[in-house]
Amino acid sequence: MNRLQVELPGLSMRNPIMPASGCFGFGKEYAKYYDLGILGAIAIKATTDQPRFGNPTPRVAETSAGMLNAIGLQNPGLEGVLTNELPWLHQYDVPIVANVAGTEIADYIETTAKLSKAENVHAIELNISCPNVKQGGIAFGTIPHVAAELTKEVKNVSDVPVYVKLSPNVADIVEIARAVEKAGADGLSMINTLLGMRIDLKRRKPILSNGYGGLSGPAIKPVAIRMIHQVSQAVDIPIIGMGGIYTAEDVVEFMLAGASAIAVGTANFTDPFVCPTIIEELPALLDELEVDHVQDLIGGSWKQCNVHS
Amino acid sequence: MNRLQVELPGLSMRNPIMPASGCFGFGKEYAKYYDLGILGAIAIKATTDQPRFGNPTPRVAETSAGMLNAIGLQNPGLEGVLTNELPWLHQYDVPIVANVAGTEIADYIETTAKLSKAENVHAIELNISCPNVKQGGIAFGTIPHVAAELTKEVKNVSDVPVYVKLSPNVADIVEIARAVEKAGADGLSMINTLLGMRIDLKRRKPILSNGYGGLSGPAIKPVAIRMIHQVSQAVDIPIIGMGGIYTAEDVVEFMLAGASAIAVGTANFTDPFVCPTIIEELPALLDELEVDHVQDLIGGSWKQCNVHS
Amino acid sequence: MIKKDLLKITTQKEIATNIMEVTCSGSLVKQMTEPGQFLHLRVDTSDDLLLRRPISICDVDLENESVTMLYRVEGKGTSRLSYKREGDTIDVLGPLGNGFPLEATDKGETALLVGGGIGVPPLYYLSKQLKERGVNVIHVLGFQSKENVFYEQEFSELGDTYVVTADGTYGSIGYVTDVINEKNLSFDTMYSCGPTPMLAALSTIYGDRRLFISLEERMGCGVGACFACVCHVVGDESGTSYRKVCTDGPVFPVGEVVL
Amino acid sequence: MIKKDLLKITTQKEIATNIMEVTCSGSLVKQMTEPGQFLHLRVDTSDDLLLRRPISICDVDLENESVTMLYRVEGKGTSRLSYKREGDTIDVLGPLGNGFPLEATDKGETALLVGGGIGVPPLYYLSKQLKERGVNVIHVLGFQSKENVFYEQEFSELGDTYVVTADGTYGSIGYVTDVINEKNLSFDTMYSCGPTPMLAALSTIYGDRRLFISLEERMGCGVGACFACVCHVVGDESGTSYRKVCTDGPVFPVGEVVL
Ligand SMILES: Cc1cc2nc3c(=O)[nH]c(=O)nc-3n(C[C@H](O)[C@H](O)[C@H](O)COP(=O)(O)OP(=O)(O)OC[C@H]3O[C@@H](n4cnc5c(N)ncnc54)[C@H](O)[C@@H]3O)c2cc1C
Ligand SMILES: Cc1cc2nc3c(=O)[nH]c(=O)nc-3n(C[C@H](O)[C@H](O)[C@H](O)COP(=O)(O)OP(=O)(O)OC[C@H]3O[C@@H](n4cnc5c(N)ncnc54)[C@H](O)[C@@H]3O)c2cc1C
Ligand SMILES: Cc1cc2nc3c(=O)[nH]c(=O)nc-3n(C[C@H](O)[C@H](O)[C@H](O)COP(=O)(O)O)c2cc1C
Ligand SMILES: Cc1cc2nc3c(=O)[nH]c(=O)nc-3n(C[C@H](O)[C@H](O)[C@H](O)COP(=O)(O)O)c2cc1C
Ligand code: FES
Ligand code: FES
Repeated sequence: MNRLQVELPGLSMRNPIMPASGCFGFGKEYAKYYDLGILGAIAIKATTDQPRFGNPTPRVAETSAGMLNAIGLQNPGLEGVLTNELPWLHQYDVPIVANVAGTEIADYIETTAKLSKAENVHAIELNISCPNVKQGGIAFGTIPHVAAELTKEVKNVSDVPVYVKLSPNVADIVEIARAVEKAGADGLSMINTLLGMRIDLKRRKPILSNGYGGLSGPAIKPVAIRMIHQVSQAVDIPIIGMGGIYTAEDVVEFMLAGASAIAVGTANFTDPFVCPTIIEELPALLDELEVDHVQDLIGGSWKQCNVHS
Repeated sequence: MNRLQVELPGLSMRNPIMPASGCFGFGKEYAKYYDLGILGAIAIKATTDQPRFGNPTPRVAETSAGMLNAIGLQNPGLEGVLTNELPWLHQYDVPIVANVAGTEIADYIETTAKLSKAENVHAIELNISCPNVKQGGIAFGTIPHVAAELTKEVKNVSDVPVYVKLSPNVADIVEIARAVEKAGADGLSMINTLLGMRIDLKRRKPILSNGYGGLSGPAIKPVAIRMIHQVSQAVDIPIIGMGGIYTAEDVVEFMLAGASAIAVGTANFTDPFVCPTIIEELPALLDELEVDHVQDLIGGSWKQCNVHS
Repeated sequence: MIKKDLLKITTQKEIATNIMEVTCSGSLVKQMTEPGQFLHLRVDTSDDLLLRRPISICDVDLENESVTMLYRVEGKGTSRLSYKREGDTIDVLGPLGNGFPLEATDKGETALLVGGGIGVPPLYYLSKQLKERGVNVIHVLGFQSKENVFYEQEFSELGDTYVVTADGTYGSIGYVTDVINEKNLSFDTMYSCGPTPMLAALSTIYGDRRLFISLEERMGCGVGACFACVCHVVGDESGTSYRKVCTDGPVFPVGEVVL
Repeated sequence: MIKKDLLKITTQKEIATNIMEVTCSGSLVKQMTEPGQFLHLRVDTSDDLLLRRPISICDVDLENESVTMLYRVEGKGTSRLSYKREGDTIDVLGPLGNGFPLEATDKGETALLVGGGIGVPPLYYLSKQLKERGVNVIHVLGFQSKENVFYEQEFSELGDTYVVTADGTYGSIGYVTDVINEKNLSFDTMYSCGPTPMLAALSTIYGDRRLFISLEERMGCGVGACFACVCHVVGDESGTSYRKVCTDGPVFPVGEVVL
């Protein structure tokens, strides 16, 4: 038996590791570094109904143990993804998680309906951190009933399970999680980036041309762990955990907090081989921790019966 | 003229640098390292009406470019601070910012009324990140009208200006800031720590005995800068900025974002001499940036007229 | 499959104010055959230097598997790099990107290599290879001030070399474009690397010539996955066409991308 | 005023599995006269090692301004420290805390020094100083296993030394308390440093004797300002009395603080 195997709605994963959305393009680039077939799943870049160029550059800035990004959802659009990206990925026997973004509910519906019919798309990841134009630009993900409504509409049209990707920029993450669970979400994916900023001292202007950007990387890991610890105890749907994962130890920490699988984002930029390295190192770490199967870790920091099997 | 001088309500500071509350005790320890008289102000440890022991240890854990703390507001109580700590600090000609914490409004009122009458207390810093027992433990600082009510009550009894210390664990920091401004706050102090967690892999338990703790240090700096940038444009009261400040460059970045003075917390632990070092290095940095007076930096990243004087 | 490798530092020294020359060796060097490509360096394993730093290949000794990079000490990353000593290692990813096309210049033709500041280094490896192919090379190197000038001697050994400083403290005064004008330098191909205003000026003046420019942009991944480093394409009406500096560039023919 | 200083590493080597011995020198060493005090080390200047690491003084050569520390490679900080080489520097704050009281033992009396694992190092400097004062020193050193044993020879040169390992692979088998019993060791003062369960056992058995124990606690500041390292006081009914390990300790007389 494969001790790394994890089963989540729609996602039968040979190990709990997937690259995070937006940090792996549509896979082609990293396929030059290693065989993508070893991955547990692949979360592809956010897709919108129409192609987008995104924000002006600079789009990234480094921070202490983190980075800011304001890519602006650049992507080839629904048609481009369906025609060029997904078919190419089909050569790998790896479930694809399709990240969906939009500016109004109709966008999400349209994109989800079509993407979820693609053969290798096994799950939709609903990016609710996007600004909602109908509500003056407030992110869908910060108001429980707005997030719930979006979830419900998208669930209605999706042929595959829907994971809602939560924004950490909220006072009460549990409230949002419960709202989207009730609205039918099959799983959660958390956390997206924290909103941050850096200012160039000489130019007296933000380093990012967009001003603000999303903070990712090890800096946000303690916030991610805390939120997953809170939410996993409050909901019954599985969580794909992310936020600063760099090592096999980080993976274990996220799973002990309550994640059922994890995603690696920023770390791919620091080390393109980070996913294969983690996958390779995980079994030895399980041995060291006297854990038979990676699934035995899930929620281990709060489950009653967390003695070694 | 002293080019580092800044003037804030109640606080006439010889430079914009103060140690942050909880990271400097009541000054005695660092007085062994340097003359506290060089500081712009001193924010003392949170005071509650009664003495508190705080949480069990471990109370701190390191994270990437940050640390978690769950000290639990250990302090000698109002009487202890009035009798032992403030009189000792009186030997220095430095304005004291007294940080006030509590679990219900009555605690805050009692503590503020007495502390604000102490001769060297020039300002009250209202720590609204504390859990409100009357509201099921939700922090005062996450609900605008609760924060506003607390502010109003405290303002009523305070003999000195009141700075409200904002929690970053909210979806809309501007909303809270506006609410406390309207309730009479003389200034804001931001940011307090982000709620985080670390888990020990072997013990499968949180490293902090309290479970969750407050994340501070360079990791949170981009979040602090972003929030100060947002809030300073939305309110008319000055901001004491903090969150990961280690260097003179950081001070300039916070002031360009919109802070009128800054506080140094975690950095004191890494380097007990960090405050004097920053104060010493600031003039040369102003020269390099061709800035005459440190006050010219305030809000420089968003003010219309931010050309060099 | 592309590899990364730990290269070992053999020498590191300051060759002009704040300009370091570091040479390191390892088997990865074998792949560094294309001038204008860059290496993506992970300076150390601490979490606070999360992003790799792109640095151009300046010179390669394939036989000894040794590569030379020149860099300016700017911020945290390059400053920490400058403290490394002989025997220390650097985690190197690359070579990455598309370099300068050698085949754009035939044997016997003349190539004008125009560099500005820290854009000068990749031109050295380019010049060596062009010369080896029988191309006549001329160099125009622009710097801020006398103290910033480097590699004049090295370039002179390959072909005519004109140095110009913005403040006139060394060589002629002004910009690289002034020198090209004044000296009436003629060429078949121009290759350039330097600050964007310089590249923009050259593109305006020599937009109808055989000109290749090497761009700089802040990078995330360096491998084409994150879309941090994109630029617009000249003449694209949809507004959604793009090129990535890290993989489509850093070298582009003039007129391809919007500067 | 207290100072911090950059000490220069003169030697560093592994003396047992994962146990490093590092010696460094600098003028700050002059102040390191009290055994049981600790140094607060900033391993490097990267942002991801924010907190200093407390490491005990193991030995001091005042004349040559040289201090020796022994440490176990545990996590990120000690692991990075172990990569430092001769000539590298360490940012040292200290000496900090209250050490072992030498004056508790008179000339001619016997002191039993009981160490467990990485609690052994501070006992060495203590033993040297006690011996210098004419105290008869006996050492009982407990380790996990043979591969973890260190400094047996060094301690033996100062007085009788009994080594015990938990798995019996070296010396006798069992705990330090077993050895003290079996060998019927008698003493006037006991000084101990090691894991809390060991200190608790000693406190229970020898609670009515002259016993000094050195505690460990996770630290923030190390200087008494942050209240990270507090412990309760024995017999305090209010529940609000406390001692700080960093400044009131790390050494306490038995019965003063709650373990
Ligand atoms: C293709 C390419 C080739 C380059 N070749 C060289 C070279 O040969 N020699 C040399 O000295 N410099 C070169 N640069 C510039 C060099 O990458 C930056 O000077 C360096 O990254 C600054 O890092 P830092 O840590 O010192 O500065 P910091 O300001 O601390 O860097 C913070 C972040 O911004 C990025 N950054 C800062 N400045 C630049 C810049 N000018 N271009 C791209 N990213 C930047 C850094 O990579 C890092 O991610 C090149 C850049 C590119 C894109
Ligand atoms: C007064 C005192 C004296 C000490 N003397 C020695 C000594 O001489 N030799 C030696 O090997 N060790 C000693 N220790 C323990 C040593 O401080 C830790 O092993 C070390 O801090 C671990 O750091 P790390 O980065 O390797 O581990 P990490 O796990 O990465 O450390 C993370 C954080 O936890 C803290 N931490 C982890 N373990 C401990 C611990 N056991 N005690 C206190 N803080 C800890 C670290 O300081 C750091 O802040 C002493 C501890 C104290 C309190
Ligand atoms: C450059 C970049 C682009 C990203 N793009 C997306 C995206 O398109 N959709 C999305 O849901 N999340 C996106 N994210 C967020 C990541 O998927 C992930 O949630 C976050 O970065 C935290 O994980 P990390 O710390 O491992 O990077 C992006 C992150 C980065 C750094
Ligand atoms: C150990 C510790 C104790 C703190 N105690 C208090 C406190 O008592 N009251 C308060 O308002 N903030 C407290 N803070 C928060 C700091 O004042 C500051 O807002 C925060 O740490 C961010 O700044 P920094 O990153 O510079 O530390 C504490 C922070 C730390 C690290
Ligand atoms: S740097 Fe990531 S796409 Fe170019
Ligand atoms: S470590 Fe800060 S008080 Fe002891």
